[in-house]
Amino acid sequence: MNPYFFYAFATITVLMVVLMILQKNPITGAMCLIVSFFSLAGLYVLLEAHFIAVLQILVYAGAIMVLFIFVIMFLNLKKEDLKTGRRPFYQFAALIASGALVTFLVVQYTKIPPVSFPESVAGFGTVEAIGSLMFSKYVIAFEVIGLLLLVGIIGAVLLGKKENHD
Amino acid sequence: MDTQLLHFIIVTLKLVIPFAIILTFIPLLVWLERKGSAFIQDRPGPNRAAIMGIRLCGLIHPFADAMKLMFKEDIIPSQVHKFFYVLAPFIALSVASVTFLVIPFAAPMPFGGGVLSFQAANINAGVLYILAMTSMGVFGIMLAGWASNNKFARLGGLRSSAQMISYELSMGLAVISVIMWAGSLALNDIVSLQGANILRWNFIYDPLACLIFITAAFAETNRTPFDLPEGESELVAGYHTEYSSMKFSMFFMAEYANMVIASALIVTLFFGGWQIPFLDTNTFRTNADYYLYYFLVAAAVCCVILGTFLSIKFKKGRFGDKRDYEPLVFGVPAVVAGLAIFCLLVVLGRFPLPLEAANWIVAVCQIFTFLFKVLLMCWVFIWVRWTVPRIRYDQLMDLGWKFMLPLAMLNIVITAVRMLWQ
Amino acid sequence: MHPRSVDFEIHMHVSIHHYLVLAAVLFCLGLLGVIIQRNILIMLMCIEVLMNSINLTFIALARYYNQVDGHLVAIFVMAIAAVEAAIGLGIVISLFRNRQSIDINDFNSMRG
Amino acid sequence: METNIQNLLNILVGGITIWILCAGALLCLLIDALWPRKMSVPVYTIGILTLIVTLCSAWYQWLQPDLPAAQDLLVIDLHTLFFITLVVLVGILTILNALGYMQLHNDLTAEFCSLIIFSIIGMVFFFSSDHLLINFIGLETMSLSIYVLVGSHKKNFKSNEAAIKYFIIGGVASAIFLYGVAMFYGAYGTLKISELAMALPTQGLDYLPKTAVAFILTGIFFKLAVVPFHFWAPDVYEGAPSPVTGFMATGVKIASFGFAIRIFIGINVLDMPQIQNLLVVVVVATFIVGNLLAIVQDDVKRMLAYSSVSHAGFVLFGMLAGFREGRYEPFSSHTVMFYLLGYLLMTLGAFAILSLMIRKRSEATHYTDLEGLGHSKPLLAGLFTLFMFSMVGMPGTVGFAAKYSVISLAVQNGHIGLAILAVVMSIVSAFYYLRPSVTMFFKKGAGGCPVIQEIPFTSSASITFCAFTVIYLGLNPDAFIKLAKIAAF
Repeated sequence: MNPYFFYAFATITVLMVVLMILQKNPITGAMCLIVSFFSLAGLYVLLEAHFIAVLQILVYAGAIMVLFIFVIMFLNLKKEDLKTGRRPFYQFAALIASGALVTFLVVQYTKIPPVSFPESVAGFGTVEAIGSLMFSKYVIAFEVIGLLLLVGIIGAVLLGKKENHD
Repeated sequence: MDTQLLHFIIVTLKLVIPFAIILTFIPLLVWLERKGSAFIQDRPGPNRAAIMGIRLCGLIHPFADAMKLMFKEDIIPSQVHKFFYVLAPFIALSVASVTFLVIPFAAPMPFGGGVLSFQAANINAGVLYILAMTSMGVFGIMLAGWASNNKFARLGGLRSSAQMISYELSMGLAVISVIMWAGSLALNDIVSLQGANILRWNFIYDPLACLIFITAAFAETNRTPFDLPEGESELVAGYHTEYSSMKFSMFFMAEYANMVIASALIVTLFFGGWQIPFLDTNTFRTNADYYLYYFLVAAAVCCVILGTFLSIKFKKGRFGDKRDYEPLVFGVPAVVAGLAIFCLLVVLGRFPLPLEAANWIVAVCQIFTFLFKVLLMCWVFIWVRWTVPRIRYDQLMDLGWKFMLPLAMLNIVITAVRMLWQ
Repeated sequence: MHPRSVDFEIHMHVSIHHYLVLAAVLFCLGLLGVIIQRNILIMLMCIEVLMNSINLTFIALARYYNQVDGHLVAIFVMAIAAVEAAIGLGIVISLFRNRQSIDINDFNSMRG
Repeated sequence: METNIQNLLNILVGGITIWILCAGALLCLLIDALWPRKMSVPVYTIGILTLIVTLCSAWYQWLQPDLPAAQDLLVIDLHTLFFITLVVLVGILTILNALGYMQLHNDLTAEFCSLIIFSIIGMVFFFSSDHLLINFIGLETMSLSIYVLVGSHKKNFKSNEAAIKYFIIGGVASAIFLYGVAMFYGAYGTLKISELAMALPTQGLDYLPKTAVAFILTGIFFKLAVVPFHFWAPDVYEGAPSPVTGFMATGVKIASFGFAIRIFIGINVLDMPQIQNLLVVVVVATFIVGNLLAIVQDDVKRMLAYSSVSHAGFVLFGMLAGFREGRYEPFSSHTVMFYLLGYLLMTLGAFAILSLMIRKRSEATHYTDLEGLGHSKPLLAGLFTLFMFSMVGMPGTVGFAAKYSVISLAVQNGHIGLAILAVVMSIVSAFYYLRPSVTMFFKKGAGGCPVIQEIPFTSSASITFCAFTVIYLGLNPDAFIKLAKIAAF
């Protein structure tokens, strides 16, 4: 595994997420996020999860973000809707808090000895391996996810539709 | 030769050739579209542009168009969001061209101790990759619509995204039944499984999926009858209202590139991909010399007949200019070449081919078969565009959600039952 | 084979903790975004970032343990994230219909 | 193939309660879609019938000598069945309340019913699975349904606002929970609770479990709305339609505690002094902040929100009381279960009455709206007072029995200081619980129409049921404590 790829993808991902959280304009934020999703897919490829990498692009970039941009365009935001008010103290506190959290986690993780990854077993991360596990051990989870998606459909329709009778 | 260098060259060629093919297909398709529409509407079509009087049935027109668009002034309107306005056409075109990487052009071929596959990237989840990439195409259109800051453009972008989301579902579900038959997501496996027998190709074996997929592909490429994002009767020109010059032409090219890719995908999934009808790869390889000989004979005969037919149409003063000589320019060399090949074949007789050469011949034939099928499919796209009227937006949504989606789900159930049956 | 049986290699290899640290950074950035952003749409995107950082953790760990289970989790998390996005955007739309704003600070009709 | 069919059969038979719920929810949807005229009553009837059938099948399974092993990821044991009974009871009462609410407001749609049932399915998976991933999926199914339910009052701005706040907080909480799950996976290489109970952390990753527990507990604390993760609760409770508020206040807490008991017993890493200390801090903060802030509210729903915060603290105190010498005693979970049963009945009874309060086609739950209610509807006001008394913990009501069992357990296991705090806070709570009753009976309304005009049949059914059981269980708690003891591990 080439470390340069890792560093490149990691830098792009983090940079784009940082850009996103500093954005006022939701479209720009969404585009930043899409780029970071792509580089995450690259990281998944480095981790030999090709199927997940493609799904990442298909689901996140291709479905979820399209939905986001659709809604942004649908809402037809004006410039003045995107005003910003600075709340420096609040933001500073948030920054400190999440900085503390990340330091804590990083300190924890860096205690892990830097073992490089083991050789992957044959068929690791292929569609067959994932599929056979999904329909045997995790069949219950699969069923519940079906229900969850149904809930999503009902919810989105219920919340999104205009009421006709008035 | 150094194997590493060879490897490098092969990878480069694999990357370059698909792009080259798309790029050559685009002007060809523009010409085909204009000529085809003219044929359908019973008019001559483009026939004015000429280089030194040579018109080539209007084939010069696409080049003239390209020249014009390239040298036009590139206007960036003042109200647009500049960055995304410039970015959008690039996204549209580049997304359209990377999809071609996983399409197999011919059967994998033994080569230099290894296997040479005619596919830039043999991804385990090829079908998903294509679905993912086609769903990226919408970003170009949506960004163009948003960045133009114009209500028509915005409406076009909005429509396009809604349309893409709706039809991607039935497209994906239609592919699933194909995947179920093939037991693999790799496109090459799907093609290999269909075999040389036309009856096993998926358009006969699984016709419902084919129908749904083709319909969804029309919607995904924003072609009539689903070209609402740019429906000029309502939205001026939809998402590319504000674009001009090269940026406009990039959208234009992206549309045709998408068409080529959709056709290639339809051919790969449902029409046997690179399979030559009734001639499977192994039979062809072992008997390559035989097939080559008779193919050349047939080609020579065709050349002679066609050339003669053209030549006798020559009549001086038909147009009164250089176009009078067109039949002769094409006809006489064809006859001569046909006769020459025929004589050569008769003199040489059938000659045995080395294994490498046989393999290459098979590969080339398969590539041409594939491209021919793609061209035919593109013609279907053009044919539909000029014969079917645009549908209304609510009809579009109803068709997608209330008809095609349930039908695609039903098809999966049918496929599952058929698989259990067998 | 257990991961520990591999000899320690301290040179330029990318190891599990690189990925875990990256995921932790993304997670905290997502949290930070949810807190400091005022635009609801971007807040929803930040929640997607949170989900993604968790996916990255799971996939890196799946590679570490050589189990496909982590990939399964990632797939399920993607499905959940999709549903969350759909419902969240539905709420945003119904909110926007009532009050033409997507600024979280405008939503303070309830005080106690 | 054979094993697969056997496996499926096991899943079908073992999880029969869940599948009945699924079938009922889908039936509700289908009837709503296919019924020629838009009528919600048949849909709601189907919903209630489904829940009753589920209750019966749960009892039937309870009486079986040996439960079928559904699948190793889905555990149907007595603990699960007890909690299924609780959440299904919540569902029935909520649908009854919602029917009454709907008749008054003419607003709720038929999807409401199926969303309630979907949410219950999510809860069942949340506390009954042995695999943290499925727990999480259950949690999300529950939460996502509730986000929609909270926002289902679309034209009401408060409802939208509550939905978006709850959604964002809930999304973050779920993510924190899942990150904890990911850390468990990192530490042990498995997500099955029964394997986690025995596993040892992978070398080098043994720092992770503590953090994982902290993250998972934080996620649950957000859902439970205990201090310091309570700040969303009052707004969301106020904004949501009243039946939904009742559902959230009870169902989510029951499911979360069902899950919490499962992991407290399953994962031995929880038996750490740090975790106990964390629980002590949270419980003390919740007692103090919840009760004190409830006093200053002047809206009944907001008051009940803070009261539910403090009740969550009480239940958490019940969990904490189960620790004896640093280990969680599985058997002691029966106090928590009984407390949850009592809490469910009194809260849903109170919310059934709140659902009836309407003025000018919108909810009217401010204290000033209550004035004069004791004269126009004395019986209803009396029952409301009964529920409030029960929440305080008056002897003779279920609230007393529940609080008594928790405090006596705490004293037994040596948590004396906290027990005293709990008693003091119960006395403090009398201030705000009795304020609505005082307003109802001793303040004359300023004229105009009283806030409750008609009482639909369904609402009166649920109020009667709650009132009856609150008194019955208050006078005769032993039978049900015995049941809870059987269900405890």
